[in-house]
Parts: sequence; C-alpha cells; structure tokens
Amino acid sequence: MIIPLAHILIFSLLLFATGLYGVLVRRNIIGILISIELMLNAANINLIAFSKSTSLSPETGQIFAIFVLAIAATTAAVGLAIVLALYRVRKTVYTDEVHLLKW
Amino acid sequence: MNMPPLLRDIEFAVDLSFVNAKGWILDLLSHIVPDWVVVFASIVISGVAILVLGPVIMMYLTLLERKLIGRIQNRYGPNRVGIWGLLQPIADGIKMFTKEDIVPVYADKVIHCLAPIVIVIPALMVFLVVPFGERMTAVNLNIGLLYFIAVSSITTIPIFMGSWGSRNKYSLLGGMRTAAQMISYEVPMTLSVVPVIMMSQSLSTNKIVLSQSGSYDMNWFIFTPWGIVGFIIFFLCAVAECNRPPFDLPEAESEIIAGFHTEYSGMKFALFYMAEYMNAFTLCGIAATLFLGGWQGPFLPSWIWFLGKTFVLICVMIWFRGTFPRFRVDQLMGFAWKFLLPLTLINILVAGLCHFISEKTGWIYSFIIFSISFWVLVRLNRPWMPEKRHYPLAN
Amino acid sequence: MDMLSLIIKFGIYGTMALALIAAIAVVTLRNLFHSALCLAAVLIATAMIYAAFHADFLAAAQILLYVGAVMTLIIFAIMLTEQLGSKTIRQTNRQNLAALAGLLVFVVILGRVIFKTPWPVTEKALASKVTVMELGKAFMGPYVFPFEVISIILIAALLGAVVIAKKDR
Amino acid sequence: MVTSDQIILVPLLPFIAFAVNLLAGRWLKHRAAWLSVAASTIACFIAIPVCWAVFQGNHFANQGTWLMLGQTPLKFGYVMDPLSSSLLFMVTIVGTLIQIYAMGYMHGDPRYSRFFAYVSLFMSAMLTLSISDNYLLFFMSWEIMGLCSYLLIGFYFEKDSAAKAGFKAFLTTRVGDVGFLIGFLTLFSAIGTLNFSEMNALMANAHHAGAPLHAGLLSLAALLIFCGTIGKSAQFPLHVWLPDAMEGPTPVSALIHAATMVAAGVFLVARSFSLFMIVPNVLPVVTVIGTITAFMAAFIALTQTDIKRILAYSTISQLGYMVTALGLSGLGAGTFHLITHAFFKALLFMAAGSVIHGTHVQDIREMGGLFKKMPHTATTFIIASLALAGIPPLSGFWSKDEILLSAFASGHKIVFMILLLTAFMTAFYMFRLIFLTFFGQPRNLKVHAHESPAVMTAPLWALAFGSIVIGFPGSPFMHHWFQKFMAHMVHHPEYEPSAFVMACSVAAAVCGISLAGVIYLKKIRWAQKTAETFSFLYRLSLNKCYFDELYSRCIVKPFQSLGRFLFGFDARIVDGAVNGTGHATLFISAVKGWIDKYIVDGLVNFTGTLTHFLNSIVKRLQTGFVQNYLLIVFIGILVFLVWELKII
Repeated sequence: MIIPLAHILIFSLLLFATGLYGVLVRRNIIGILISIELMLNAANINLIAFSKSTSLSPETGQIFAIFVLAIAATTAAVGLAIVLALYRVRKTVYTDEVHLLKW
Repeated sequence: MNMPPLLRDIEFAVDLSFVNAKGWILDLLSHIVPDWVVVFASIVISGVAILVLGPVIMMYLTLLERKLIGRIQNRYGPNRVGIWGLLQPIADGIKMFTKEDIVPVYADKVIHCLAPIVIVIPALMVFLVVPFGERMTAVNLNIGLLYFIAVSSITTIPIFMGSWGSRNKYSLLGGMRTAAQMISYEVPMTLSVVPVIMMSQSLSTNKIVLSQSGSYDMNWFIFTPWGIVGFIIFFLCAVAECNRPPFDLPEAESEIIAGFHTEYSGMKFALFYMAEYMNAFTLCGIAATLFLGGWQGPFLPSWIWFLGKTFVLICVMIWFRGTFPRFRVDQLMGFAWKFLLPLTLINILVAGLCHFISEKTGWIYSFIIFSISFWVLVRLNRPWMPEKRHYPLAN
Repeated sequence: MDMLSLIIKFGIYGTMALALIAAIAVVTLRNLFHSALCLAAVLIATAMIYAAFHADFLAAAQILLYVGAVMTLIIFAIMLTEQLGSKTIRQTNRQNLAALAGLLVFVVILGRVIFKTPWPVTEKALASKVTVMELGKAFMGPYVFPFEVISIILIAALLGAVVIAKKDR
Repeated sequence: MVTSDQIILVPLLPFIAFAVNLLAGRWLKHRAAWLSVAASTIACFIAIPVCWAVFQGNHFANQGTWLMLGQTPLKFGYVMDPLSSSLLFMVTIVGTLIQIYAMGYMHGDPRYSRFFAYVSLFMSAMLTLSISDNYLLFFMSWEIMGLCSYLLIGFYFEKDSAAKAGFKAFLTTRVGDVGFLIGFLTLFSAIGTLNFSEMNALMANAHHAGAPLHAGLLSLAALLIFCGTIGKSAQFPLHVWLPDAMEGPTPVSALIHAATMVAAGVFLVARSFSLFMIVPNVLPVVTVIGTITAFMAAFIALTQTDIKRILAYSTISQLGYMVTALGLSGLGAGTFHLITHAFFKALLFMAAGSVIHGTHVQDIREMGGLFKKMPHTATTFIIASLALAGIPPLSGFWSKDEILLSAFASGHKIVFMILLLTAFMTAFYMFRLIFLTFFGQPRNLKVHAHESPAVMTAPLWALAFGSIVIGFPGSPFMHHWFQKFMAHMVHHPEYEPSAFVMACSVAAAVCGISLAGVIYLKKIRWAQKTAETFSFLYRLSLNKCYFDELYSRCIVKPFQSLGRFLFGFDARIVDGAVNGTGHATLFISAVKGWIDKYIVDGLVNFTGTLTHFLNSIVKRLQTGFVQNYLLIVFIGILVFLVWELKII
C-alpha cells in the first residue's frame, strides 16, 4: 500500500459526503442523479481499497465494484428516462416543483 | 524464417532501429542522472515521439486525402506549394495560426475554449497502446485494447463541450448527433473485437499481434471466417466513430453547416481537425493490429508493415468518402442497432464454433451461418423507410 | 523510499485533491452542464486512483462505462431538459444549511471511527495483483449467479428506460 | 352383432342433427335436410337390427343412476321389449320416410333449416320416449314432443290462425300433461318406483296374490295417467286441438299429428297396461272415452270439406278405436292398430300434402278429377284409404278386425255396434273425400294440378307398400304372431278369431264405399237433400258438435271475466294500497330527510371540520418534497449512528 488505508477511507468519506450534500440540496433532479453517481463512486473506492488491503480473495472487491458500476449504469438509464418522462409531462425538472403528494 | 543470416541481421537492425536509438539514449542518460530520471526520460522520449508524430500524421493525411479525392474527382489536388504540393500542410498550418480566433458573444467561454484542447488528449492518449512495430509499443499495457476503447470513448465529452459551449443550434444538433452516433457504433465495435480477445486470450495489443504470427508471419485473423466478418464490422464502425463519410452526419454541411465545430475558427478548429485525423489513423492502426496482423509480415521491417497496412486502410476510408453518399439519421442508427449488433453477436458464436472444429468445416459452417443471418437481417431491416412526413405548408 | 514511489504517492494525493475539488464543484456549480463535466473529471480521477491500486480493468471499465456511457446519457438529459437562459434560477433548495450541519456531524463521526479503527492489512493482499483472467474466472466461477442476475437487471433496465422515455403514441 | 347399448345412439343422432342445424342452420341452408335425414336413416339402420333381435324373442335393458331422491335412486335407462321395439320400428321407418318427403315438400321455405332442426328434435324425443324405461324420462320426452308440436304447428307464425292453433294445442294438451305428471307422481308414492319393468313385476305379483295394493290410490294414478292420453291422443273431451293443428306444414301433420306423437298417448296406456289391468273401474272409463271419441270424430268428419281436417278427424276416430281396444283389454289389438294406422295415416297425410302441394288448395269442393293429373298420389291415397276403411287384405282390415273382435268377444255389444257404425262412417267419409278429390270433373278451373317430384312420391310408394304388408304379422296367415308377441308383455285375455266379425267389418266398409260412390259420383243432390232432411245432425256435424263454442262459453269466457274482475281489483285496491304506502313513505322520508340534513349531517360535518382543523396542524409534516424526507431520513441515521457508537 503506497498510502495509508485511512487516508483513502477519509477521501472516500469526503467524496460520499459531498455527494450526499448534492442529493440533499440540489433542486435539479439530474443534479441529484449526478450526486448519486458521486456517492456510488465513493463506495467503489472503498471496495477497491479494502480489496487491496484486507480482503481474503483479492478479486472480490473488484468484482463487487464492477457490479456497482453496472447498477450505476442502470440507475442512470432508468432515472434519466424517468426525468425525461417527467419533463415531458410537467415541463420541469425541479424537485420542489413536483409535489403532487403535498398536503 | 529461412533467411540468410546476414539479411536477417540487417533486417533486425532496420526493424529495431528506433527501439535501439531510444535504448541508446537511455543508456547514455543512465550514466549521468538517477534512475527515476531515466524512467521519466523514457516516458518523455516516447511521449515526444508521439506528440510529434500526431500533428505530422494529421498534416500529411490531409494532403493525402486532398490528393486522393482530387484524383477520384478527376482533378489534380494541391500541387502548387512545394514539389507535388508537399508543403501545402505547412502553409495550411501557418494560415490556421494567423487566423482570427473568434469566440461568440453568448458562448460559455471557458468550455468553448476548453473543448478543442480536451478533444486532442484522448486522441493522443490512444497512441500509447498502438504497436507501431516490434517492441515499438509505447506502453505495453496488459489491458491495452480495453484502454484503447475506453479512452476513445471519452471523445464524446469534448464534442458535447464544443457543441454546448458554442450556444449555437447547429452546434448543439451536431453534437447530439455525434454523441448518439458514437455511442451506437461503440457497441458493435467493442463486440466485434471480442472474438479477437477470445482467440488471442489477451487484451494486450502486443500479445494480440504476436498471436497472429505463424508461417511467413501471415497467420492473420482476417484469414479466418470470423476474422473477416469482424474486420468488416470493425472497419465500418471505425469509419462511423471518426465521423467520416458515409457516416459524417454530425458535420453534414448541407444540413447543419459543420456540426459541433461550426463556431470554431483558427487554431481551435485546427485542433478539432487534428483530433479527427489522429482518430482515423489510430482506428485504422488498431484495425490493422487486430485483424491484419499488426506489424507481422514477411521480409520487410515491422514498422513498415504496420504503417503500410494502416495507410492502405486510410486510403480505403478516403475512397469511401469519394464514393458513397451520406446516410440518413434513421438509417444510420438502424444500421448500427438492427444490423451490425446482431451480426457481431452471431460472429462471437461463430468464433467459438470455429475454435472447436477443424478449419475447413469451420469455413463451411460459418459461410452457411453468415449467409442465413445476413439474409434474415436484411429481410428484417427492409422497412428502413421512415413514416410518411406531413408538410403543413405544402397543403 | 525512492523518488519514483514518492512521485507516485504525491500523484495519488494530488489526484485525490483534484477529485475532491471537482466533487465540490459538482454539487455547488450553478450550471448543470459544468457540474456534469466536473463529474467526468471526478470519475477520471477515480479511475486513476483505481489504476494506482492495480485495478487496471476496473479503471478502464470505469472510464468506458461512466465517462463513455453514463456521462453521455446525463449530458443528453441535461440538453433535453435545460432551458439555456436559466442562469438566474436558484439551484439549491432551502435546506442547505441543515444538510451541511448534518453532514459535518456525519463526517466527524465517521472520521473518528476511521482513525480509531485498527485496519488489518494483510501482506498477501498487498502483494496480489489481479489480472483480467482471474477476474473473468471469478465471474464465471463463484460469482456466476450474481453475474447472470446483473445481466438480467441490465436488460430490464434497458427495456424499462426505453418504455418510460418513449413518447406516447 | 346386436349389442344393445348402441340403441342409445338412436335418439342421440337426431339430437346432434338438431343441435347442428340450430347452431349452423344459417350456414347449412338446404344441406340441413340432408343432415336430419342422414341422422334419421342411420338411426333407422341401427334400430332395425335391435328390433329384429327383440322380435326373435330377446329382451334388452340397461340403466344408470341419474340422481338420488333421498334414499331412492332415480334411474334412467332404456328397455327393449316387444312394445317399445314395435314402436321404435314404426317410428324410425315412418319418421325417415316423412323427412325424405319433407325435403321435397318444404323446398324453398325460408326457415328450411329450422324446420329440420325442430323435426330432428322431435324425432329425438319420440325415440327417447319409445325406448325409455321409466315414467320420468318418458314424461320429459313427452314434454319435448309437446314443445316441438307447438313450434311446428305455429311454424308459419306469420299466419294468425297458425299461431293461435299452436297456442291452443299447447294449452289443451297441457291439461292432460298436468294430469299425467300428477298421475305418475301418485304412482311413485304408491309403489315407490317409476320403472316400467319394476312396476310390471309388482303388478304381476299383486295380481297373482289377488290383493291389489292401495287400490284407491292406484285407481287415481291410472285415471290421471289416462288424462295424459286424453290430452296427447286427442280423445274426447280434449280432442279440439288436433284439427286446428293442421295449420302446421303437412309433413308435420303426418309425422306428429297422425303417426307418432298422438300415438304416444295410446302407447302410454299400453306401457301402463299392467296398472290398468289391476285397478278396477278404470278400463270401462277408457272404453267409454274411446268409443265416444271414435264415433263423434267419425260423425264430424262426414261433413268437413278441408282435406286435412277430414284426415284429422279420422285420426281422432282411429285413436278412439285404439283406446277402446285397450279399454277392452285388447293390448295386442290396440298396439297393432297403432302400428298399422301409423303407416296408412301417414301415407294419407303425405298424399294429401302432395295434393295440396300440387293444387295449392285444401278445400275438397274445389278439387276433382285429379286422378289423371296426379296418378301416383291418387293411387297411393286410395290404397291408404282402402286400408283405413278395412278392406282385406290391407293392413287396416286386420287391425280393425282385431278391435271389433275384442269388443264383440268381450260381450260389449253396444260398443261393438257403435264401432261397426263408425267403421261404416269411416269408409263413407274417406271415399267421399276420394271421389270428390280424384274423380269427377274439375270444379275449379283455376286449379292447375301437377304431380309432385320423386322425392315426395317415392316415400308415398314406400309407405303404400308398408300399408299393404304391415297387417300380415297380425293376420291369421301368420297365426296372429303379433298378438302372441305382445302377450309376452302383460297377461291379457285372448279371443278366438270370428268369421262373423270379419264379415260385419267388410260389409260395413263395402256399404260405406258404395254409398259414397253412389252419392258423390252419380247423385250429388242426394247429399244436399240429406243435409236438409237431417239439418240438426248436419249442423251438429258441420260445427264439430259445437265443442269449440262450448269451451269458449264455459271456460274461456268465464276466465276472461274473472281476469277482468281481478284486473279491476288490482287497479283499485292493490294499486291503491301500493300508492297509499308510497304516499306514507314520502311523508316519513321527508321527516327523516330533515333529521338527516340537520342532525346527522351536522354531526358528520362537525367531525369533518374537527378533522380538518386537526390535520391543518399535522399536515405540515408532509411537504411533498423528496429531499426534505431524505434529509429527515439522513438525520435519523445520524441519530442512530451517534447512539450506536456511544459518542455522546
């Protein structure tokens, strides 16, 4: 390991927190999706770091990371399709303008 | 190979001349500076070679194209600047440098300026894994082919940047067309490479080339049933990937002026142009690597073989430009998704089949399978005509 | 420690810093297209970190999938939905301060945990270098079932995306 | 290869033909007839070997449980004994021939396929009835036949008279059918079975023991069952529907109202003969009814002018003969006459139909001299008439002789005299009909007669052959084989043949024919003079003994006035009560409406307002804003994290 594991974990934590901030704060749904990709990336970094340092079979972490990649791709595809459908119906992509379930 | 020893020595010397030159320089350096500097020097030497090679290739490809197109269209092509017009690219370069650099008022200026720079980077980066000759791969990555595909897929982003940053509807339309086209053709291209990976059992470009050696170094993958189909698919996709005719919809002059680089002029335009020609070159080079045996070949030095094959393929591309009319958008997408994609999947199956049976029966079976699937796919894709359009003003 | 690994180390730290800055730009930039480009930067930086951890295949896959495909999709969506003159629209909602406070607490807690935990580092794992072939064998061996499941999920997502995004006729 | 169970196919095939014709008739068009005829023909070819086996002395029966009535299983099955086999033999042959004839007669009818569907259904029901082994199945097919009769009489329902005739037939027979239903249910309660053979066995035991069980109940049952016969076989006083039933197509008249369905009534008595034998005082009633019917119908027939009506009254008269025979314990004689009559009466009707087909008139006064124009029809008609009149050696002679013999030998001299007189009248009116129709000069020049096609005349000749030979099994030439065959069924007295009776019968017939010939070929005004002389009798005969008027006056009119009275009652009192209830309800509902509006609704609204007020406070949690929820989830996770890691 070239750099200590904790540093990578802190890096991924910060990346995750940034993504979470985006998810909580961005008004644009596409912005939220982008932030979700950030969070997934942070998780992937963790997986790789652990597979490189503590895992018993070294390929497990990578394989899980690849699964996460695939899931991220599906998330993006379906999520963006939903956004497009929403935009077509409501002419908006801002979360606080889509509040049919509001009181 | 049974050659006289002297000849072989000479051939080796010529073959490895560039490699030996680099080794000699590094050897010299290692006496003067610490090790890590030598490593850096190695990288720098390769990098400088590539950085020089890229623009030169671009410049002379434009000349080649103009000449060839000229001949195809019954004219001479550029012949005034220098002997046979050889100095024409340099004159063009000077013109590009001295032209006014226009930035539209409402453009997203940072992105507008960043786009041409960014687009060159992947175009240059893919040179890293192109095996120019024996031991002449800049970085012998063990995932070389994947690296190539991944890096060349980045190209969509600078195109988006250029099209978005220009704030021009033709740019935007052209950018979206480009992205759609590149994404679509990336799929069959990647899949058409799969049989090669299966057969050579490696992702390294170098190993792929090595696995095509054999008697007279002519055991190329194009001489197998799956190889020839894969090569055709790969080459068509490559033509589409670098937006060349007949797949040049993103920059169709008659429809959307010049596509995503409508608003670019001067050196920024030159960078786009350069990236395009470098992409064409690398794609042809990779096609030669994957299917035509790369630098493998009898008698001649390896890098001559490689460059020769690559230039033949580039000439075919130029020939395409002089011959075929442009596709329509729906035809373009349908061709990728409904024709090439199924055919690549069938090709993977055929490759598996050929691996397990003898060569002759393999040819027969493959011929039958490809004929049937070709016929079926053509039948299925028959209604390429779009729905009848209504022109309200015409009524 | 020799110079080369020092350079690599600083390279990694630099990449991390770049990724973090780009990530902050992703969530704070007003122009969504810019944040998408910054995301691309983050992703490429992450890919480089993967490569530094000898996960070559994953790095290439990251670039191919994320930068090549997902980013293109996102930018497409942005282009289809964004009004070009929307600079004045507020891009964050009113709970940013609350979120920021919560996230600070979160980072502090988890940071404490990370630094306090004695992470076991095995030499075997450090020495290992996973090749593409091993990955492929793992996919076709112990992980074949999740692999097949993910393929089904991909197909389902493909169909679902097409159906959802298709215009009603 | 006579396997008995194939007999089930016999009713089933026409039923399939019915179903197909009904469902696909629009598509089949004229092919419908082929289907029906084929079904009947195949049924015939299946039935005849089985019947032949029964004639050889075999006996088949099979049954299966249909449902359980409490502890008593209700079994359906078939029985092939002498009685049912004779009927089956007759019905399949006559039915098939009549359907072939109908193909020609009904040609070009718009409801061609429906006609054959109905006929097939009727055939199916009739054949089921022939082979059924219990009263319930018997009754079911009996009712289906009634339905078919109704449908086919009213086949030309555009004609008001046809619709009304169907209605009349249906209602009139209904009286008898209800009697029959109650009758066999009474019998079931008395002896606990509906199965014929079980009943026969019980009766035989009782007969030998000499002590009838529940004599009163059984008598009632027998009388009620006889009601069914009266209705179906058009006996006095329920005979009025049969002449009107002639509104239907002629093949229907031949098949249903001459040969088969009306005979079913007689068949019912024959089936229940063991019951009738054992109970006292019922057979005389049967005899009286039969005699009255026979005489009265013959008397009415003397003056009728419609060709089909004459034949209808003749049918009633002959049915009366059969009932009389049964009443005189002459099971063999009655059944024999049933079979022979079916042949020659069907032939008569079909020939009459052929005449109508050829001339398009039905009134015999408008015909005349048709012999030359329609030789086949006329010849076969005369053969049938001779058989009906009782001229030896035709079939009618042998069967009628048997009946007269049983009347003579059992000592009922009055009955014998009446029957003899009836036989004379029969010969007279039949030949009045023949001479008016086929001989003399054409009286209406507008009538352009022509011979019917072969598809109609061929069945005529086939039946004519049958009419000639079918009497021989019961004649002395074959040693009264038929009567002996029938005697296997139920023990009943047998009589020695008497030359005197034969002579009387032949004499009556010859007298009737000669008289008719003299009057209607030479001295036509004698008829006029006779009518004037005996004007009362003439009018009585011409107006069918005023039965219709009587029924109209006694039954229909009172019912109508009762209906009118009840209508008034309904309109005034019942409606008044209903309206009063309505008004009261309106008033009460107005009161309740007020209560609802101001008290109940007030409460409900109050609850609603309260809820609304409360939720206006609570609802602010639901912002409808996804990220808000997410933030709350996130904070919740933070709290858990803090709690779990025990940081604070």
